[in-house]
Amino acid sequence: MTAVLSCRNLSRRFGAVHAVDDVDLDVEPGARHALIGPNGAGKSTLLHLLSGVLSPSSGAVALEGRDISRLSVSRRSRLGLSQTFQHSLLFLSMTARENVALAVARRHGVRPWPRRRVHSAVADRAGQALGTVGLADRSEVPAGSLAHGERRQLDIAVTLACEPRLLLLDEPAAGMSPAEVERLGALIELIPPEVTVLFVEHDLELVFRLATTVTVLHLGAELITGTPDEVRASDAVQEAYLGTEGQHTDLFLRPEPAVDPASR
Amino acid sequence: MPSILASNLTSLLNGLSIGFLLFTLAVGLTLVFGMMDVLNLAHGAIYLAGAYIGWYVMGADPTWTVFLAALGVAAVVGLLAGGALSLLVQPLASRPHLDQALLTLGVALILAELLSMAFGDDVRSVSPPSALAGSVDVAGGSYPIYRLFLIGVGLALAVVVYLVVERTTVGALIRATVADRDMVSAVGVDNRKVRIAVFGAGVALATVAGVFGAPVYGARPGLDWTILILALVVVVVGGLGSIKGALVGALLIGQVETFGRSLFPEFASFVLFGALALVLIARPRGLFGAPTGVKV
Amino acid sequence: MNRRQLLKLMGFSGAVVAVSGCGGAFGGGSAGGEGSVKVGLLIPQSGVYSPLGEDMRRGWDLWLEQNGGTFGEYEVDTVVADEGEGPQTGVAAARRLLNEERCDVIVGIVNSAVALGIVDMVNEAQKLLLVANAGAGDITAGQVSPYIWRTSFTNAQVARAMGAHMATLDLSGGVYVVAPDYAAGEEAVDGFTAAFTDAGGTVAGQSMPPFGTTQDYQPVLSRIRNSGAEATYSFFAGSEAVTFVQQYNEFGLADEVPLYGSGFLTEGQVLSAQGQAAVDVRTALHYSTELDSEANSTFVEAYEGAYSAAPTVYAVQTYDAAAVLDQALRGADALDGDAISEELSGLDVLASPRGEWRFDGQSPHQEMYLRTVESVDGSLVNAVTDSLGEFGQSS
Amino acid sequence: MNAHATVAPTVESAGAATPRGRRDIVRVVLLVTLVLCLVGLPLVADPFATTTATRVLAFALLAVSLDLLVGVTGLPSLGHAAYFGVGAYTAGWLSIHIGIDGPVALLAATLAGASVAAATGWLAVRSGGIFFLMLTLAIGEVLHQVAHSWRSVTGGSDGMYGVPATTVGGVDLANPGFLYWYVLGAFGVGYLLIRMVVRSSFGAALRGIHDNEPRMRALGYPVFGYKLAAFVIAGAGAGLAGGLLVAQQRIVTPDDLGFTTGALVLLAVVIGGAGTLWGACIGAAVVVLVRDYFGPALDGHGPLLLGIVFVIVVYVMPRGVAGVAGIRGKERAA
Repeated sequence: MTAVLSCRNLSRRFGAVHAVDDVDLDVEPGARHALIGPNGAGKSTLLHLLSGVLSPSSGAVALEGRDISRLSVSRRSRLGLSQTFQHSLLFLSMTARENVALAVARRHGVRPWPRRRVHSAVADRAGQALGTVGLADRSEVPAGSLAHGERRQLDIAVTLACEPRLLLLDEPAAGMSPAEVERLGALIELIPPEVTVLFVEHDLELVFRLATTVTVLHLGAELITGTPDEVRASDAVQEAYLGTEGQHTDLFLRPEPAVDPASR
Repeated sequence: MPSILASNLTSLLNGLSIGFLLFTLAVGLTLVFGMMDVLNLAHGAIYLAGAYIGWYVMGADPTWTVFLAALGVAAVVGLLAGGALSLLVQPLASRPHLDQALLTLGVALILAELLSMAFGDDVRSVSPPSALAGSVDVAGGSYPIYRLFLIGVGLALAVVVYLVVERTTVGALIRATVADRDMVSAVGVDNRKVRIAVFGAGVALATVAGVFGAPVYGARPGLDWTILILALVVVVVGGLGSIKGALVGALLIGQVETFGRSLFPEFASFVLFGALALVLIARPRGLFGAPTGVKV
Repeated sequence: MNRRQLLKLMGFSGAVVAVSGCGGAFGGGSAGGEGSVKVGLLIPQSGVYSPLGEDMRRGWDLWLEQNGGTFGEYEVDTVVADEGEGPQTGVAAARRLLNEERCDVIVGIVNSAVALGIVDMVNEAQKLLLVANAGAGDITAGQVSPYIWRTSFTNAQVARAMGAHMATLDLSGGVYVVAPDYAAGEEAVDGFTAAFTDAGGTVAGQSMPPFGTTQDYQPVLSRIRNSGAEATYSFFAGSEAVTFVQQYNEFGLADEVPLYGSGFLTEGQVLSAQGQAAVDVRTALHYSTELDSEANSTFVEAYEGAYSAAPTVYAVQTYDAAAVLDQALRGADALDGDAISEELSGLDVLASPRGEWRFDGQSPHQEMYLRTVESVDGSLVNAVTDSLGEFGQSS
Repeated sequence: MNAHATVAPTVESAGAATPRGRRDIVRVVLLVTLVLCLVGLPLVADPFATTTATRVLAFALLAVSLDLLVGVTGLPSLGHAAYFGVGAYTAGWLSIHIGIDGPVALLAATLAGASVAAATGWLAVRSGGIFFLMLTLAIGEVLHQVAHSWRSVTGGSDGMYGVPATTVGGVDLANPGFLYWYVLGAFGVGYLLIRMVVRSSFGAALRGIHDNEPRMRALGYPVFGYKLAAFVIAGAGAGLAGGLLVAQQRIVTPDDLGFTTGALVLLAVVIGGAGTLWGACIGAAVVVLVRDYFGPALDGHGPLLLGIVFVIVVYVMPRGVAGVAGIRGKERAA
């Protein structure tokens, strides 16, 4: 089975810093693939290299065998690679429904004149997507007025509405309360199996609940890739990286300050 | 031909003196933008106010004392006006760039009208201090001494600004604010006073530039827009908010305005904006502007 | 669907007009009361030309004051409107004068574009426009309008006078020609070059720096120096004239290459702003305060008495506009453009502070003077050093 | 696949139908009254007022087209007058030299505005915020200089004068009332077309770009192309407005595409409240009235009045400015 997404020798330098250093990665179809590692391990940078937000210093990215290294974010998105962002990026002046509708509308073709039938189809589909993430009763609320957890849900609804084949989630649980994390886990479990998911997450509990494959990054390089059990059992991860068992939760569960750049 | 060499040398020298004058003008604009996030479109009108102060104080045949007095008056007026402008802008701090820019545009219109009421619409020319009047022979042609003086002033100002920004605590705060405004306020620095002071200093630089520029450009209605556009081009070419950019941009635009115009006389009208467009095509945020499109 | 609705609406309104046949925009209207003439004085009150506007207003007011405020039998009612810097304000202001104020005559206009911009308006209203400054040849050339007359000059006329004169000087190295890159500058350059080369002169080079945006003439000055020219002819006005003359001096050209020009280079307030830098600059113009004639000294004395300032050519042109209207209205049986134009075409020689002049077509045929800037008792004046002969718009 | 998915969203809207219907009726009545007033204006107003209203319409269409950029897409342009001027020069030149019919000239002006916008816009839409402002200013100034220097075509600073009165099907519209109706008709068409664009899915995408450009990219929208398309459509609108200007003014000068015009139309958009097209029309009316109606009678203090209006609007009418919010946030994020 060929990988949905693969990258070879992928590197990204910022000045002298090797944020991502010669990473090879294969994401298998239908996988729930987690990227973990402490702060500064290069997880987000790697995700951005895959989604096209950043361009690599060297190396290549392929989506279903097609080289996409030089394609823009929007081209990659149209090829079926969608992402959520660490700080939910939403259209804050629009309602939840309008947020999702924008994602749906692109696939129906955007025209500079009104098309009533398409419009209602888009609205229906948007309503459905909101229902999927449990925001049906919040559809007319401006995204800017949603609570943090709701914004995450909406973010996922918007991303799912793109009907991606590969979904990149950047720390979906960041800043969430335990209850919200629980709901998020359920939500991710509901993502159809044909959609492959690659996600970066600090919450190890969530990672081990969801992931079928885990890759550990350390100092920009790949430390190990394997099943959750393999990673848990790995001496390299335990000793060289995670430290003792007692500390590792602290390392991974340090909450990130939730700052949304678009809301300031 | 030696005379062609000489005229090119004169152009180069002249570009340098115009460039340094533009620097005194632009550094205030870029400082205010970098510190306060306000694109002050009243900068040109404030420059003109400075030029009128120069004309009014200096009179027909000014001595050094009178010249220094004019600079002093201009600096004080500039500081006060800047403080006032900063208070005017304060209520709009949470609003987008455009609102503040538009407010200053309105202020510019009003100020220009007030100046025209106060000083009339005649063209006023200002003599340099008598010690600096006249010309000297440079490379076979004569060259006004005052313009050589401007090069010195600009250099001195560049050094002073560099020392203040790089070596003092205020400078450190300025650098920090330019780099990350929110971080500085998050750290708990009460930058309200600092902001008023910086706005005052930025505006005072404009009025002082007006006095320095008066013997070259005079004072007249309409000069405010010409100057504003030059200053804007300089800071945009250099990169908004960057002091190094203001220096490099000013020197570059100085050369474009003299050397460019003499090399391509038939395209003289286009060299200024042509240069701006070229720089922005190559570097959309200016030469020393923040890098683009990296963070999401 | 929308378009059809719109068309329907349009048709409907058209029908209403056809039925009502009158009302608002469609009605005509005639001017002020019996025995008075309403004159719209369209002069710049804001922007860079406003000093000229001030002079023009003074010239106008002075004539009316001296002559009891009447043109012939008519009481003069003056309405002033701001021409601004160009057609955007000027044309709108003219429309206001014609349509809203219902003026019988419009006088003034500094900017040629404004005059050219209101040609159609004047033609349609059939009102007289007496241009008291704007110098574009086209305004009164080729019968643009029978209603547009001018008491000032054409750009080429003044330049031709200087061209013919400089050709008689011994300038074997040629003359360098400089003017700003705009319509008036081009007319001046063309007029000068034609007259100068026809009379055997050589042009050593030509520069047309950008109009309105040039702050520094050093590149031009370097080229003048390198061209080997023995004199420079220039056409500049307002702030550009100040900057050019001062820099010409600062960069040491004044001593090496004498500066000549059209008279606006050193006229009025511009001259005092230039200061000593302007001394010895020679210009051609149809007026100078220093003209030695009784008409002029009376005028200058009255003007200085009234405004504590020396008159300018702009004041004289507007003063003459009043005088011309007075003459015309003495004979005219109506105040429309046709009646006044007919009177104007019948006018003979007019006495003026500038000397006698007459209409050649619809623009003055007048004597041109060679003026040299001299310092008299600490103030600068344009001393009249020679007569350059008479010139009209086309000859 | 989820229980929530079956929640029907129609229940709520059904309940709201009646008040919304009443509001619609009020709206229609207001709209009809407005249209009647606009159409009936020349029947009651004098020629000067009618002509001023004609100018307001031309300027309003320019403001509406700029609003598509500023208010909808979030691209504040200072150089929009350039395309206005291009349209005006095109229509003027064709009327003088070829003598074509008014509507054809308008079409040509629209196309010219769009093509020049396409040729220059790709440069500007690469950037955003203040840099977009400066680039459009630069483009505007360059075109302004072209208008100045290309005397054989534009007439330079004297302007392109002697534009004949507009003809429609061979009948000429010298009468200010008929001309007003002609301009009103063209304005209506232009306004409705731009309104259609704003309300379409394309318009929604433009608002998305205004709100959050990176996210639009992530959703797969080719943002550059969309911004360029918005720029071109706005240029077309400005070109049409320029054609209307020359129909009324019958002279075009470089000032018509200069910085002052560009700044005034931006002011008009802001006064009206960026993002609402009818607001831009009101803003345009205020600006033209101050400049053309009150200005000339103020002894040269028109600009002072304009400056005061400017300042008051920015302070007192923040809602009017609300539409441009987000420029700042976007700039940080980009």
